[in-house]
Amino acid sequence: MNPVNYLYLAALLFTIGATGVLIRKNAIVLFMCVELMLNACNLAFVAFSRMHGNLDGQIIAFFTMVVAAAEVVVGLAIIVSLFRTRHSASVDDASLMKL
Amino acid sequence: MENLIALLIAAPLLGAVVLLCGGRRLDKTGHWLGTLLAAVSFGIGVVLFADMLGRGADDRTLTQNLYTWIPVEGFQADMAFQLDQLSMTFVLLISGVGTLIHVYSIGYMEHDERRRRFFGYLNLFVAAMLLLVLADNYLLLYFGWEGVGLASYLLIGFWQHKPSAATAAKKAFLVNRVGDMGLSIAIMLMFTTFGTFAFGPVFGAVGEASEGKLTAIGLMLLLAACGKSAQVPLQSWLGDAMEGPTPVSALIHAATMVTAGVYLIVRSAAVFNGAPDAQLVVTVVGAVTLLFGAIVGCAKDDIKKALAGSTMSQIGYMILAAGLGPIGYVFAIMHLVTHGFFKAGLFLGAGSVMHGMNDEVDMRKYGGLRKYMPVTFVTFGLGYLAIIGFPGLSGFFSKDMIIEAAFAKGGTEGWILGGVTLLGAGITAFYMTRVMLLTFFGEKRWQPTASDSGSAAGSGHEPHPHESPKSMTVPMVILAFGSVFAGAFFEIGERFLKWLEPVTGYSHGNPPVSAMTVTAATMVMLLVGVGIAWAMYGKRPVPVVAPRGSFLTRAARRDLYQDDFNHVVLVRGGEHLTRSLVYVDHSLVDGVVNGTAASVGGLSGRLRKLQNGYARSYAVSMFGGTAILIAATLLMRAV
Amino acid sequence: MNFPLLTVTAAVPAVGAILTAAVPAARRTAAKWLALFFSLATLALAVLVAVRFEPGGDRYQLTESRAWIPDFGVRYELGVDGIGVVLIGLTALLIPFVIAAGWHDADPLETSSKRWRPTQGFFALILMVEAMVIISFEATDVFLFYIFFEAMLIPMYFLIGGFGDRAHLGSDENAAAQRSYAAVKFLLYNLVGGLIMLAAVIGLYVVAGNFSLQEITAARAAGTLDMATNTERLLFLGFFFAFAVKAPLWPLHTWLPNAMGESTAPVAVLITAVVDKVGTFAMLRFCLGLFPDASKWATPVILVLALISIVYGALVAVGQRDIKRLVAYASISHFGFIILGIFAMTSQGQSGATLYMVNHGLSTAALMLVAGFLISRRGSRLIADYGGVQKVAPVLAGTFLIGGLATLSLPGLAPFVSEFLVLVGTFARYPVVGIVATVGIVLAALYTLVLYQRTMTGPVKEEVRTMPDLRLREVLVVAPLIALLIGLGVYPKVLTDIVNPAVEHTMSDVKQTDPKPEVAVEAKNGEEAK
Amino acid sequence: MSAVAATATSSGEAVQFWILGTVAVIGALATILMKKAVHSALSLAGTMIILAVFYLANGAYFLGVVQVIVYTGAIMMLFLFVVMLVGVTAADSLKETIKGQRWLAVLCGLGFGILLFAGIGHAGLGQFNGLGRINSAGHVEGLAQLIFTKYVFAFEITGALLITAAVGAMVLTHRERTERAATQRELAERRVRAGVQLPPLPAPGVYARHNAVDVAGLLPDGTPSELTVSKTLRARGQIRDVSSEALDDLKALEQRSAERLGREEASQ
Repeated sequence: MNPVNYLYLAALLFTIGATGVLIRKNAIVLFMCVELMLNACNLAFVAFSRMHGNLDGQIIAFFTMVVAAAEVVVGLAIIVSLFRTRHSASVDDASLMKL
Repeated sequence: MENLIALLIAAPLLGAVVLLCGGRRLDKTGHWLGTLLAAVSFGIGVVLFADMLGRGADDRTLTQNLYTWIPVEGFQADMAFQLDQLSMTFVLLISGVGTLIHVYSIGYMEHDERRRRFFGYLNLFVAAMLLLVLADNYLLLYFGWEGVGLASYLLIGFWQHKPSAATAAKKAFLVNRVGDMGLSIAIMLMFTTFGTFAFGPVFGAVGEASEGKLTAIGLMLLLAACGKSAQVPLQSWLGDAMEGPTPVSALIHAATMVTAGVYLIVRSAAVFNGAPDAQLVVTVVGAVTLLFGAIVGCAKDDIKKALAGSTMSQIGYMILAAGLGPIGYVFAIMHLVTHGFFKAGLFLGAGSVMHGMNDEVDMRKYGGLRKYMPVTFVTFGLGYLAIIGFPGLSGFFSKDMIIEAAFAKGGTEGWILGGVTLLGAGITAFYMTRVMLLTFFGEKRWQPTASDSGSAAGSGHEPHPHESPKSMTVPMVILAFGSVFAGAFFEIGERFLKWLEPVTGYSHGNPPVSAMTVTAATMVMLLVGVGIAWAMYGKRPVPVVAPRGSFLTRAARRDLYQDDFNHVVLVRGGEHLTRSLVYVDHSLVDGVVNGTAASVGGLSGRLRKLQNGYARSYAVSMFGGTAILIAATLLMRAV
Repeated sequence: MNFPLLTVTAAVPAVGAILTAAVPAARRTAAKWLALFFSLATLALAVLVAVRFEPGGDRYQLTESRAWIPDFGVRYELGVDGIGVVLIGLTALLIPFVIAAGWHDADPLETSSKRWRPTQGFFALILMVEAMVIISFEATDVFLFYIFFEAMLIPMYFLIGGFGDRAHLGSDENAAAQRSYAAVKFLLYNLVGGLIMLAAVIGLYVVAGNFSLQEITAARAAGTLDMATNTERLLFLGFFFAFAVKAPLWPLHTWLPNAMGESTAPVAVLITAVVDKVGTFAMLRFCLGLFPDASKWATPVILVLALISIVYGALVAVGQRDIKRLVAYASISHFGFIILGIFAMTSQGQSGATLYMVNHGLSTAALMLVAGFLISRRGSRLIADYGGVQKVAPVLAGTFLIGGLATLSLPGLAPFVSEFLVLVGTFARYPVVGIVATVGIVLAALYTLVLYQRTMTGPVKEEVRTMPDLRLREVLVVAPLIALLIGLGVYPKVLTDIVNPAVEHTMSDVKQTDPKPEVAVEAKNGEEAK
Repeated sequence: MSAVAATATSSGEAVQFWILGTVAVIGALATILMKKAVHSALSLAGTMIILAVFYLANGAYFLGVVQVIVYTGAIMMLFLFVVMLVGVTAADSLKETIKGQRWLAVLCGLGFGILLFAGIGHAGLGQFNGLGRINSAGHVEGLAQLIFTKYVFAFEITGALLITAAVGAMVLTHRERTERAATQRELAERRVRAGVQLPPLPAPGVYARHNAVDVAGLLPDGTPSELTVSKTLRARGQIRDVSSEALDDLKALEQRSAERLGREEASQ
């Protein structure tokens, strides 16, 4: 098997995650989809690391995880406080961008 | 000595500034100040005149260059004055008659609360008119030219509360502006032809210019003269201008300003001499106006308008004479001066009559006034005799010379022009006799409550005709004196001819008939005119209400339908034009722009629906955009 | 480098604007005096500029040059030629009058809250406009000019949209809608023009490699900078379009009547007498200097448009029912004359056009400010609502008449000199155009006198009967303007001496010489004069 | 594991890839398609664990372990906590409210996926060098060397980022108490003063039939009273309505008794 398949898998997972972001309304699930996308990227990084024969890809994946962790923490905090004020976790309810 | 020239203008100008800016505190003394400053100007004029007489005929021109007015590369207009015999004549006429009319106005305007301002305007007029005749280049002349136009505008509309006065003032200014257009185009033509428009250089170089150019310049100058001197086709304003106070009619619309056109043509003699075609047009205009004014003057019942028609006609004589070339220049000016005396006198007389008749102007409501106002009657009568050319009085000499000159033009033209002038003399005799008879002879025809012409003082009461105060009669007497003797004084020993010849040139022409024949013919015409008038208005009682009259009379009453033509074609047409242009501006020009804006707005309105505020919806756009970008990148790579 | 006089001249009003805006809400009178003080200080500086300027010296004087955005060759370059000096003088001169005339225009209404601040804003914005206009007249870097040319729109937008004429037609809401329509129209027109110009500015950079007016002009004149014919024409059109909108030239004029009609009289003066002058000034300096060949190429069309402006503006003015719109259309007619003078490409025409800019500023200011005083008394802009004012307020009527006479270019008043020069200059090269333009002087008399007749003469209308005459403040505003109109009409040499050398430079930029007269009496004339 | 090097992998890895890969995709699809957030979270956790295995298979041992501990262990638990805190809400429904959104999303997703695949296929990825040489000096040491030398600034900054995130989360979720908490006595007094509901709120549940907290108690006329259910559940709209059930029961009871009574009447 060619290790390139890992990349295909990563692409597939990323696409699924992205589509999920677009079709789900629940902010929590939305975040999960984002996590899925990030993980797909990480897989690609790891595969690249193997391809190039150095560890830089893994380091990037490592950083991605850290950033993802930070993002999730803040994002979930936002969801909680949003829920407190609006009693809903639907992203569609916050259509405040429209005038 | 030449430094005095600027003072000539400065004195009345100072008066105008002081009187117009001085405010109410000058109300009591303003008219004295104004009169004094006009008199000062006249005094300076006399001093300069004496000085000029003391020098030889070739050495009489004085110039004064104050400063460069408009210096631009290749274009230079100086604030410079030139005083020669021609200007001198005008200076004396303007400041002299002007001063007299100032004096007269003191009495005439006594009850007007805005008398101070009236004198300010009069002074302004005198200053501008002096500037006009003293300028040494056409642009400066133009300055004075428009200046007198402004003064005329202000004075015609002096009683602004009367809509008719305001309209008449506006009309006068506008018609004059059409003439001014001619003057400014003439100046431009001179500039492009000669590179200058100062009198000296232009006249010096006339010989080198093509005749076409000179003809064009001449015609444009004629257009200017037509506007200012109320010649056909720009004559329509003069009759309406009689809405102004009578001293104004006397000074501006009889003696001085309206003769500026004659001055312009005589001043530009060199140009016209080089352009025979232009000269011919000038004589035609003069001849037509001569008859036009005379006919109009025959039908008017308003004393001032009848005199205005007469003025038009007399200026027609002058223009005609000026168009004759060197044969006529001198006589044009001579008639101008004598006309200045007798016509100013006639107007002042008319003013005096109106003053005594509660400002009634309809001659049919006068009659038999000679008993009530003897001084006015005598002075007016002398003026009358002068204008119809009664032998020995000034009009006789000056008009006779013009008729002779017209014949002396030679050829068919000479006969036609001579005939017209002769005919004009006859008509003049007719309408002036009519005025005289209607006003001073016959039964009294005035009635109580006759006055509806707007005078507040005596309306509703029977007028009590009375002689006017001294301040009014004295100027009339002096002018009458001038009307009687000026002509003879000028003519004896050909004084006037010798005086002006160095400036305008003179030639005898080739008279086909002797001077005596012409004089005799004139006398015959005079008698015929007077006789017909006597038959129509002297023998029979005059109806108070004007009869319908013949077609010619009705046409003449309406200024030969010229105003109606103007109204229909220019006023109505203009109104339609402006209205449709306003519509075009709003709907078309603005509409195109607003239409563009509206369609852009509609498009954005549709695009706006995409912005529904849902974050996920925006995310789709971003995602789709990313996809497209990747596709584009791949495609670029593939290609 | 010497003392940066030009920068300071532009900076003083800007500083004044900031300080004025910072005055506390309650001290609004202090704000007015502060603004007036700064405008007078600017005037003093402008006079200093004029004094330090040597008419016979270098083309651009008092120059300053600093690097600004080196990557794009944008420099902070200032310098004035005679035309600039005169126009800076005009701007600095008019602003104090505008401020004094608008003394009460932004006062709080009775219903306003105590924390009403727009009064400060009004005067600060006026000073801001002044600063930007002055620097536009000074900039010799195309990009620098462009920035201020456009930035000017911002304060102007707020002045038009935020401070309307209180004597409006119809209801308050309707007036507000009209006003915002006028302001948006002003902004959009000028923005579109500006954007097209921006494209041309960038194009110019691509072609020339820098933004320096002096360098490009010199290179163009020396023939070292070649532009393809079509490129030059397109760039010229880009610049010209923006200036023609601002000037405004028919058919791009329709924003002006709205803007002038809806804004207060002082702001209307600011628009037409000051801001619009940047457009005509820029035509003279940038269009002719940068693109001489394209200018000559476009001349026939521009002359025709200018002629249409003259006649059309005057005719439409006659048909107006609103005093201020009438003055606006009259201005359109006058801008036609200015553009005519610029593109006639003769010394007389261009000197005349430059003088015309100044004189039109003065005459329109006089007429418009007096009209504003009149309107504020009766609370109506309709001509038909007036009549017989002359009887009750003679001084007002007199000043109005003088303003009107200046508008119709009566000799003796300053506009005559410039108008005649423009006509002569045009006639010398294009006789037919000159003659048609001359018709404009008749039409000018028509609309002015009709306006005067309908408002000032005739029987006194009932509503007008109690109208007070001009107050001291108002007389102080108008009297100097009238004095200047007369002074410059009788002795225009003060201006022509400054302007003429600059015009000669422009003429050499476009490689044009005046047409020679048919008969050369120049020499004879000269001998006689000496 | 130094075998993780060659261009082609061992057949064991291939088998592992195809089996686990399929499961991972199914998990991912389940994540986005499951109706309830809890289910989504669990599916995602499964996918992540499989990814951890793939990391290990690719020679990223440290990362694989971190993935399990940090991601699956900590982050997914955080998700579950929040899901519980927020509850199962109406937002969970998969019903699309924006017109055309789903189709556009799927279309974009498909297009994007195809493009990515095409891109990867087009990229001409060369030899896989493998990590044998690098890992030979110690895998974690190698990572540490990179992190603390080449990427030390990024590492420090991520530290700052984490702290900021932690503080941010606290700030966002923490509600400052601006006044002293009311005592029970004060609360009681306030209630009396308001006079709306003096006695304690009625208990939820239909007596003797349903006693769950999410079932509203029935009023005498058989309509449910929302007052009986806790505020949180009300906000989430998670009230189970059993009124119709109760009414049906009642109707059935009546019918039965009527039948019996009717029979008795008939027999009389």
